Amino acid sequence: MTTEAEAHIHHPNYVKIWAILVALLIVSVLGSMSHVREVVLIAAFGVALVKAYLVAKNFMHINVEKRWVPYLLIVCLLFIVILFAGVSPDVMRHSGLHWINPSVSQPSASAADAGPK
Amino acid sequence: MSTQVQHAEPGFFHKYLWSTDHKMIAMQYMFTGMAMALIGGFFAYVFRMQQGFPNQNVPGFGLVTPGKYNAVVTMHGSIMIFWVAMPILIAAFGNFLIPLMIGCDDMAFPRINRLSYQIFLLSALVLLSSFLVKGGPFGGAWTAYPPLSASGAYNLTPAGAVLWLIAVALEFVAFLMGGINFTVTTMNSRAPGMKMYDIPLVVWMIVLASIIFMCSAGPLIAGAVMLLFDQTMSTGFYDPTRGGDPLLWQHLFWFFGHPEVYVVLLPAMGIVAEVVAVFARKKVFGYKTVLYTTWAVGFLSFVVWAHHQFVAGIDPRMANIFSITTLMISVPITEMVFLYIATLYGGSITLDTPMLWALGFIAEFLIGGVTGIFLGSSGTDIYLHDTYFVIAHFHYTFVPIAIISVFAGITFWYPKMFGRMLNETLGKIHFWGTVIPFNVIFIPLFITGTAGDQRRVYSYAQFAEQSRPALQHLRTTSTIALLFMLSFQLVFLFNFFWSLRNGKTAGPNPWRSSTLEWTVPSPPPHGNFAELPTVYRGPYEYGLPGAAQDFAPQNLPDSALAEGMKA
Amino acid sequence: MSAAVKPIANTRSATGIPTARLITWWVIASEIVIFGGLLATYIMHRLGHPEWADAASHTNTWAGAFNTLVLLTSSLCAVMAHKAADAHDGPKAAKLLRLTALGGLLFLTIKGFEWTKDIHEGFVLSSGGFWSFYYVLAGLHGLHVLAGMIIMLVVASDAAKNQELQRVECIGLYWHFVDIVWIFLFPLLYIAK
Amino acid sequence: MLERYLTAASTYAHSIDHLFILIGALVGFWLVAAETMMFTLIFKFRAKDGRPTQYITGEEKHLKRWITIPHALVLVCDVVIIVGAITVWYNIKQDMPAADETVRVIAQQWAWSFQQAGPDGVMDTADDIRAVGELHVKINTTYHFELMSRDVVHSFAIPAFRLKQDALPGRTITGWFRPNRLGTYDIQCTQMCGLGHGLMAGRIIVETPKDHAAWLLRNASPAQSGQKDLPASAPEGTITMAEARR
Repeated sequence: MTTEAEAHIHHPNYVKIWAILVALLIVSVLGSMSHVREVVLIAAFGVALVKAYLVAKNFMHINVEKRWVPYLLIVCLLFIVILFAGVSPDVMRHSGLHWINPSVSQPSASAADAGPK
Repeated sequence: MSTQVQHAEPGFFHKYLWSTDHKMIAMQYMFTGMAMALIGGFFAYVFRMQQGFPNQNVPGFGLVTPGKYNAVVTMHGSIMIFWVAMPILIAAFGNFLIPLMIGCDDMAFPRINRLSYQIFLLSALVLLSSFLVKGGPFGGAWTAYPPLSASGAYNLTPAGAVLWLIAVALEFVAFLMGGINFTVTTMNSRAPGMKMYDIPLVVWMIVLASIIFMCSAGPLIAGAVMLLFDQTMSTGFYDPTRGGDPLLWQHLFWFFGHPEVYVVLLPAMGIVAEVVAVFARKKVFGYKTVLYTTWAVGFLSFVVWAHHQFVAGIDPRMANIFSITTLMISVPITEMVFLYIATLYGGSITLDTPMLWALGFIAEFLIGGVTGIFLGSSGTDIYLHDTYFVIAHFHYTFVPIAIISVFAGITFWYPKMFGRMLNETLGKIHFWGTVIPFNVIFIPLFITGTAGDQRRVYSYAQFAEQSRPALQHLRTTSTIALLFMLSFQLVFLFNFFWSLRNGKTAGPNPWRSSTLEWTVPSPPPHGNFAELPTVYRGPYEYGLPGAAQDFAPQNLPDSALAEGMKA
Repeated sequence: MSAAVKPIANTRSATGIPTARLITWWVIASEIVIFGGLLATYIMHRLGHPEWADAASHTNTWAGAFNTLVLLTSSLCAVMAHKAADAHDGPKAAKLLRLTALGGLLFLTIKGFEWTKDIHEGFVLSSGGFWSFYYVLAGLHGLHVLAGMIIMLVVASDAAKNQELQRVECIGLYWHFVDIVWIFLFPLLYIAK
Repeated sequence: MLERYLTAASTYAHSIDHLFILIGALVGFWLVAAETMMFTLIFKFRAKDGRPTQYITGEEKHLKRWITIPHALVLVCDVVIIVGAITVWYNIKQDMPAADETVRVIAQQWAWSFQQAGPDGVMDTADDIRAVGELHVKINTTYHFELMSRDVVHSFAIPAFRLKQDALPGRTITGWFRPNRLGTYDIQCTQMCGLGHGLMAGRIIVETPKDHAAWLLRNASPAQSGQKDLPASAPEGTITMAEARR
């Protein structure tokens, strides 16, 4: 029944994809050696995105899966983005309209007078 | 396809304690939830007594010290939401109804289902065990804001705080498993012919609630791990002096906490939809529109959370955004309630007990809904935040959700669950004995809240101005009303257990309802359907022109409609 | 007991996706928000605390890189197992799954050595924001690897008898997800310095 | 309406009260409308033999109007409320009028302590006035408060001023108020802060400039009454951590 019908998906050459992934890994490691900040970031996160895409597409067969499955996963990511957008103004920044968070920038200083004795 | 799997009738242990039968697991959830409700209700009694008759011995409890007061308030909140509303509304009704209503023999993953209950039970026991540890149970409010919750030196209940957190985390795991099971079952295991828009609303809403829960709980689970390490491993995730930030927890908590409101609201709305449709003998007005509004509510509930934190030290500019989104969420909710009211139009309404509860839900929930506007609008929230106005507001939403709609559901499906009818007279007594005191409890609290009474204050004696003896009679009124409300629950308990034996036998379809669970004998046998049904139409076909009877069961072929269903 | 015989509910597939795979997708979705929440908080802290970079510089990029290689390879084995299962070659699938689990074991061993080194150098859970996140993130991920290994061995023992072959793909999906999480943890914890 | 129960003693108290009344009027109307409609329908369509139920899907145009039109009106009301809410919020929390005086408010389990400039009018000098549980302010003077917490999250609330702001450890949050009515009012902690939360009271005394000057002179103190010994010098009623542990 459906299980059988579904099971026979086209299997690409996994070893080739694996080779690409390893190559990308090497790229990211080498890139991290660089001292140019941009290069490091792209090597680190740009490559990570590509790797994740390759794994999802070829190993998880998300491209031949029912359409709504990737959408579902993307919506979950969207909620995390919303979370980030809502929280970072308070947590990522250390000062804002009428408030400052000095303790974060020099922890030791305020550590003295805060906390239970 | 239509042949039924042979289910061996299991022995006592496997039948009642180790069962994988969704109906039995539903019962386990329901009775656990009821037991926890009694505990939570007792706590309500304790702190209301302290409010109504300050600093006197509370019968059955003793003197309420500040520490005990905080603990009791905290436990009341946590228990009522995590161990009463969720297990009964989502887990109990979800487990019982989903397989029956979508026409299959069980959940898709019965053993995961059983495990989810066992973890839930464990979480309840962990929570209760915190009453035995040194320092007593956690008293830092159900929101557990760090650093108070993060350090035993601050909250003075080091063990209690840890146990509270572990209990909540376990409870989340249980409901993640249960919710995913519900979702998968509903998506995959529907009876042949049951299309997306033939699913009864209550199933839709329980599943959507599970999905909302799943998406919102994740970050808080991560946050709980961090808080646990702050408590036990002296990390500094929420400690400002060590690079952490207390606001982070507040955000993670409310990012879950607000969707949670809708996680419990939606199943309640679903139950009410079923009951109203049956007793008004009407198709739900705009079934699809109801669903669209539900989706809209579900999505919007993720972008409003910081309205709980307007004055909590978030950047003031953010408050404007969240104020707008918060008021926007009233748009789909209003639409939904309007549609429910419109469903009554053109019906022929009989006021049996379930219908009373359902209509009571709509009437009361409206009050809870509109008072939310005062708090969602940032301007007034500056003053009303953390006053009894908030208490009254969310009890006007949560009591209809977790009490009124639950009674609507129980009284409606009791015949299906146990094969006997509840006593109608006792049911009506119980209804009025619950709903009238409920209003008498919380309308005074609206007034004291507007007057500036702060919540979680065990005695106003300290506050020369705010103590206002002039308002004491309101606080006392509310307490006495609570005593009435609680005592009338005995009527229900008696009715419930008395009717188990002495109620008149129900037969498969006492309410002449058209959804699938009423086509099987009551109580349904192991495996539910002697022959698995095929679905031909939507769930609410009442008064269908040309049909022999005023309701058209979902599994009745169009050809058979004219001569009606063989009784 | 009743679990021995599958309910019909489990065998139906109104969505066209087999039930087992469907639940795997939902589990992955729920994991996304758990890891996502943790990563989001880590990222916003990291951006807010440039000084964490010097703490991060103590992490061993090579260990991280090698672990990535290990996981990628194990993912390859997992997907090969899936292919074998599609070809109804249970024993081969089982062999490949066991290989995958072995990869997980290697991953955890390396992590173990890494952590002992860190701890010997005095970097423990409570020594500063970065380290707290480092241990929590990697630890949570490690737990998932461990859980995946255990389930995988169970599935393998069934598959060896040509039973429940559809589970091979599901555990594979889960494993790839854990792999993807690590693909992002690696730059976040080991490269960004 | 609020003033019936609680004096309004700051310049922005009334704007909040008015917003409260506006919202009350709007939602009150909709509440009554919806409830009336519901109970009318229940009565009108109660079961009568010989009257079959009408078959209505909810797609009918002429019936849908009854939902969509009220619904649009609700939306309009929402917009009105949003505008009002944001205006009030902006004036109280975002827009900060120039300060005549500044006072530092320090919260801790379970007491309020206040620091303001002494007669020399400069903060952080020897003659600063540090008081526990009592805040003396001049009437018709715009005060900025710098709010901080020593230990857990507290909330600085003066109901008579319609003022509320949480105090977060590590942060300094600035706000303002302008008392416009003589008298003595309560300061409350409105955020669960542990055992003594319900006892964490303070008083704010709004006095004439003359009295205030006199009070300043009386209390202008050398700084040795430091903040470290606050719990010891806490007024009775606020239990200190030491007592709480027993």
